[in-house]
Amino acid sequence: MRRAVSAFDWRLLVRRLPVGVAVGTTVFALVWVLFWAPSTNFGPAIHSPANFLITLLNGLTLAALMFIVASGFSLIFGLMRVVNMAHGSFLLLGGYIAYEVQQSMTNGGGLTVFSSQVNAWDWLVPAIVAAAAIGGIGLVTQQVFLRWNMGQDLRQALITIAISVIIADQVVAHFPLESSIEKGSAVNTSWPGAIDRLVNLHIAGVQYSVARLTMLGLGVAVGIALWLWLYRTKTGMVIRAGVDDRQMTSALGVNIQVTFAIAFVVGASLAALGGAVFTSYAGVNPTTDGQWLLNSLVVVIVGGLGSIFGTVAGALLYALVYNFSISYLPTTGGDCCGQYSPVLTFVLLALVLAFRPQGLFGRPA
Amino acid sequence: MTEAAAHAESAEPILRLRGVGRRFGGLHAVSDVDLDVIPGERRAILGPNGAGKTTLFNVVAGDLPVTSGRIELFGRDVTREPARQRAKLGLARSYQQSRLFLGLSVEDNIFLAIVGVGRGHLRPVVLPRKDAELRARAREAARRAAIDGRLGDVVGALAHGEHRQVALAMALAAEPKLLMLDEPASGLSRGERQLLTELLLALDADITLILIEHDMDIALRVAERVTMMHEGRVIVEGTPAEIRANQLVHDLYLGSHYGSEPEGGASG
Amino acid sequence: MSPFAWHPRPMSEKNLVELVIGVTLLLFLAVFPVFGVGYWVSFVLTQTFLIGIAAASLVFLTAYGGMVSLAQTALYGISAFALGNMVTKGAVKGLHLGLDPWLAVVLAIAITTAIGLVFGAVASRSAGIYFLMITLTYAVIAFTFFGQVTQVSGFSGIAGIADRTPALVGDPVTQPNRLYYIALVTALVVYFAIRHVVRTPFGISLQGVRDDPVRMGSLGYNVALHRTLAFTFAAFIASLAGVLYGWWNGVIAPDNVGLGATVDLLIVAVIGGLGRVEGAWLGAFAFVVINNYVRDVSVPVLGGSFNTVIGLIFLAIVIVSPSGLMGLWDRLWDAAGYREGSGPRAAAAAGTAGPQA
Amino acid sequence: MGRLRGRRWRILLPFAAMAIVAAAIAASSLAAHSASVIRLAIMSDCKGAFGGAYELDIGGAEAALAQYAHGKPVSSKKPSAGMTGITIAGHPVKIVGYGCGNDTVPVAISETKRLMEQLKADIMIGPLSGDEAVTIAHYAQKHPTKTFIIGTAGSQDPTLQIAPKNMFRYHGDGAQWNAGTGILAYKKLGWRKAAIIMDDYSFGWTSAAGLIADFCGAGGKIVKRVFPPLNTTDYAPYVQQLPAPSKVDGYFWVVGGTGTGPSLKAYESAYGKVDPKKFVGNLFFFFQSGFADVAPRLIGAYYGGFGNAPGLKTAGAKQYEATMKKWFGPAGFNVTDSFVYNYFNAAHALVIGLTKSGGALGASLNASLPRSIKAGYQVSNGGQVKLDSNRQAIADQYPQQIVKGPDGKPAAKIVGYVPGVDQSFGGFFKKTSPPPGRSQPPCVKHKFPWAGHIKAVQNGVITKKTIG
Repeated sequence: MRRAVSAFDWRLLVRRLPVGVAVGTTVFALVWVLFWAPSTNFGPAIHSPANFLITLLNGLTLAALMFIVASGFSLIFGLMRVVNMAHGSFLLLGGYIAYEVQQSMTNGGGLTVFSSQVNAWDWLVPAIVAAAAIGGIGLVTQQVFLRWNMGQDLRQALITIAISVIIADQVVAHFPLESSIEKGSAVNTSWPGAIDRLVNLHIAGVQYSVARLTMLGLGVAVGIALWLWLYRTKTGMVIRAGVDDRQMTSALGVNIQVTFAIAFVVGASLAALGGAVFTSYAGVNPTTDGQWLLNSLVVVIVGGLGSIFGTVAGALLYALVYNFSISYLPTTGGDCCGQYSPVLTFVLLALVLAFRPQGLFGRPA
Repeated sequence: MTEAAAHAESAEPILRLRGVGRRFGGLHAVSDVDLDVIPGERRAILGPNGAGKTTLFNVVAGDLPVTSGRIELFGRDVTREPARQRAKLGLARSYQQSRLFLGLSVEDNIFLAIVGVGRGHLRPVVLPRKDAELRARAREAARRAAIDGRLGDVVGALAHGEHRQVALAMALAAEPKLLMLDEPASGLSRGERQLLTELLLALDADITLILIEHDMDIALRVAERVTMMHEGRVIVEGTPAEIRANQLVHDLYLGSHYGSEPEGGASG
Repeated sequence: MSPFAWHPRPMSEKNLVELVIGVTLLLFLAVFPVFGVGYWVSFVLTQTFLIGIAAASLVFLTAYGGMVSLAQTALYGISAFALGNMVTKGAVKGLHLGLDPWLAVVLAIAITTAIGLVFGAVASRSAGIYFLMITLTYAVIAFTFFGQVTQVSGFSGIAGIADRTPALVGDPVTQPNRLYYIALVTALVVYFAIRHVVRTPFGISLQGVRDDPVRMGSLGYNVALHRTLAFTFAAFIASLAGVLYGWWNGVIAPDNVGLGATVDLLIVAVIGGLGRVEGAWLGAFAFVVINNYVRDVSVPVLGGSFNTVIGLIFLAIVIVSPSGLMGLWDRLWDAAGYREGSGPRAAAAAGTAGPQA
Repeated sequence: MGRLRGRRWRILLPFAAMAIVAAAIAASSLAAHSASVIRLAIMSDCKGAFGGAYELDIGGAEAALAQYAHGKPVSSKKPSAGMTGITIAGHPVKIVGYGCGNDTVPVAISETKRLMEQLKADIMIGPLSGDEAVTIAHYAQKHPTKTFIIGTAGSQDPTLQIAPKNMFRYHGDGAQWNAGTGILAYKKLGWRKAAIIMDDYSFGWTSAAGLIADFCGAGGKIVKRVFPPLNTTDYAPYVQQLPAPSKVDGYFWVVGGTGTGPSLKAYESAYGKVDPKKFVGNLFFFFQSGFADVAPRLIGAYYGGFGNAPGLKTAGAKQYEATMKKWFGPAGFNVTDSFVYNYFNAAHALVIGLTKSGGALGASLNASLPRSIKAGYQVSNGGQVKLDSNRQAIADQYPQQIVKGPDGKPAAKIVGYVPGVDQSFGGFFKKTSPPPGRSQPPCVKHKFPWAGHIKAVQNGVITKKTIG
């Protein structure tokens, strides 16, 4: 801005207010967590660095999982403007498929196997099978239900809602397979024995789960792979161009339909991969689909739809706020305040959207 | 009154730009524009595609914020005012591609233009007498733009030329002090152009008019002064005769092809 | 162009037929309790009226404001929670303030409308799919708030609302006809209020905002304010549905405003048709009836419960007629008769694109 | 209307069709009601966290109707396929519908309305879960001519706080199920200081209340209470708030339904492998109907029961289990599961009540429903589960342990016998005291009626040895 502000310009102040509030809040939160935090579970980080580190790592590892799932959602939205409301159902079905495959690879059905009986292949093969199967379902969904109505945002969202209702009911009707009558039970898979242990980080004496660190690694790996794919290959370039301007890309003679199909398959497979991870990390049950649809929505809304960096930012913000607010809100008796963390998390998200409707890294609508 | 006399009087300008610039990333769509338009003046802004004319309109109307400079409207600094405040002061504009409310009828479109500069935007009841008066004004504006035959039709169903007429009716209906028209003739047939020219010439003398137009016949017939833009800057300003005679203008513009210009920013 | 536009036309043959159908239906509904089946009065139709009101608030925002809101369920829930907290007394959950029933109704509506104003103001800068998203966040905030803040609810929700109704309403269990008529009249009032508002300067400007917000700014309108007030008006309508729901159901719980319920209301509006306000009640009726009467239908090959059936029906509707049952009616009309001379009907029937796609 | 020409009339045909269908539906709901038929509804969950228990619940109820009221299951593999031929006191009984809840209040209430008003049931057996029962208790209050027998819900409120006169519960609530288990942790495991993690809703609080009252009553101290919301995606930050295993003697784990597995996994990734001796849970630790996925890592851990007693070798238990196997053996579900057992007892009580009332409904049925009923896993009071003045069961409870079964898979084993536990814990929980919550009840020393009377159970036989 070339011209200096001569007089006190209150409108400028109002426009800058969000930034000021954001900076102020962040600084306050940092100071609170690091040095102050009275009547909280752990007290400030300088008094209890171990708990601070664990909270941080919990946040980062959860963010990694959220990124894996939400990046698929974001990819599909960014390219096709399809709000895939069946994303959570894809994750759920992927989780059950991974469970069934691991069961059949280890003791041939029955209750959960111990991680000591599980090697790396017993984990990887189920994840790959789940990703492939859901990729296939994604392809069918896209070709049959979404190909012919591109551009009709709302209609496509509604179609995927209907599909999610059907998938959720089908999962409850048929899974787990070995159970004759108690369908719809919660199931989980085991991490490979090699990573299902704690490791000493040699920082503040913290012991941390290797499985969770692996999850973090997997998230980073997915992120790098996506980045390489989108920024270093021809398909990726077409997809990015498509995100920028669908008509123009189409006009350039690229077969955009093939690109759409590829992106949808990859997006759905990422949901299933996330499902396979989540099944080992927590387990899936018939309410998981709604949870993860919501998680994915929140991450991409906050980060900005269709942006891979936005998805990273959204996942980090959501997971860190979630973790830190649970641990660092004051607890003044039974009815306050740690349990308000979910409310607080979502209020924060609404505020982010109020000031940046397009999300942190999104382009204006 | 002649153009020269009008300028010699040098009334307080109705619009004054000083050092106005607008950047899109690294692209300078408009840079360092100074402009004075006095009350009652007819001004044409000419220039080849991408000269920054529409962007200039957008920053003057407030649809885009400036990245530098200062805009005064009716003697008041409006650089930081939103578009709606400038409209309230008496500025009306049209768009290169007509921006109409396609889901509403012709009459409702014009009605909105009238209510917009007046009061009662938020009135949630129908006041029969008040609304009848406003609608009578809307119909009158429609008549002046010769679109009163389609008052009840949904704008989405009209032809392109009729869209232009509705846009003009809306601009007139607001009873602006400053009217800015962005290529009102583009896409019109010869007959429609003739009609348009007559409409513009018959415009109330109190209304100040700024016109972007590719059709030189219309522009030079209607305008008293012409501003030439090129690559975001004002290069020449003068009467139509002076412009016709200017070699630079010939090189840059009159020799080049005519056509619509896809410019950056919120032009469409 | 928004495809949800209401196209004003002079009284056509179709309008006349619709008017006749509407009046006949209304007369039928007015006398229905006299000979009707109790369950249809107390459950199916009363529920249709009140869900229809909530759906109408969504249709209003979509059709005239271009805003697809997922917060309407949350707002009607907030109204019912407010009513429950204020009206109940004794050893029940919540604040059980035991206020006068009418006062509680007024306060519930006022609180909900005020919250709608705040929600609307925050969301007013968003449009299209972003607006959908931010209103979804509101829905989740409402759900987590009522689930976690046990002072005003907790997961069991608030019961006993129906025990403390105004004398006019009476006991909805023993006198279901009263609530039936109150809901019917409220629905009618809401319907005509919406029909009226969209013809006022506010309503016409709102449609202008729907079609081209930037242009509205340059005409002198405060777009954000229009959006905010439209949202507030819709919150007011939703709050009426919430009060009726509180009386009708007696219980309000966080799951009433959960993701499932939020999506259900969207489904209701879509089944009816997002382009016309009448569709809200048509969709509500279809939804309630389907939910109640497809229990014993089973799907060959796939298996699964009636939820699969509901999913398939919904899928079919969205695919066959994106503008819902009302859209189907429009198309049937066009297909059944002679073509009328001119008119933009083709544009209206062209299909449902997204809000500002 | 004269302007309406030609084929446009056809447009009205769909409306005529709709009107006919509507009339038909309305007529059918009118016609079906015949006075002498007793109309029964069974309400359970077919979706949500407990969707897996649908067939078990229905099976339990139908087995009793088959055994005591001449009913014939249409399929011995799938109870929900229906039942014919039920007759009580000369009156035919028709199961008019099965309610399909999803563990949420709105669906519970609309299903109840569908069953009681659309399908015109006179009696409901159900629901399955706590919040549903609270809602239906309020509904019951408003519908005094109908009768409600709770299927297997564990919330305190329906009988302690709301207590409608037409609602009955022949099994314990969530707190009762855990009676004795806290004492066991104190005496048998030697815990003195413990932390508790509990689901943040009414069943979690009620279930935790039983453990806290019992453990603190014996002299233990609860040093930390953590309450994660239902359906938490990541339990790690909540588990992190629990004191480290070195700081406490153990944890009461009241995270249930779908949360048990995820929360234990979060524990393992925070503190390493679960040590079963440091964990005491509620019924969700070994939930036979599904959710057994966490059981392998908990072999050796104690947990509160579900009012049931798998492996109990008494005549009553054997008779009950044989009855269940007779009617629904091929369905292959675990008949000792309380989903089955509690619904069985509810239906059994209904048969007794209807027999006594001669098929009369409403107030006379409510008066005739038995105030005590012989039940399979009841030993005290002559094998009779007794109802208190709020029509709530006073029933024996059985703390249990997860052990390795003969096939190498985890199995439930009862370890203790807690006689005659009443809902108020001998006056500790009152209608006027604050209901169980995040910080209720407080941790205080208190002598409960069963303290000192808990007997060891070995190989399914109740011994004379007192263990707490």
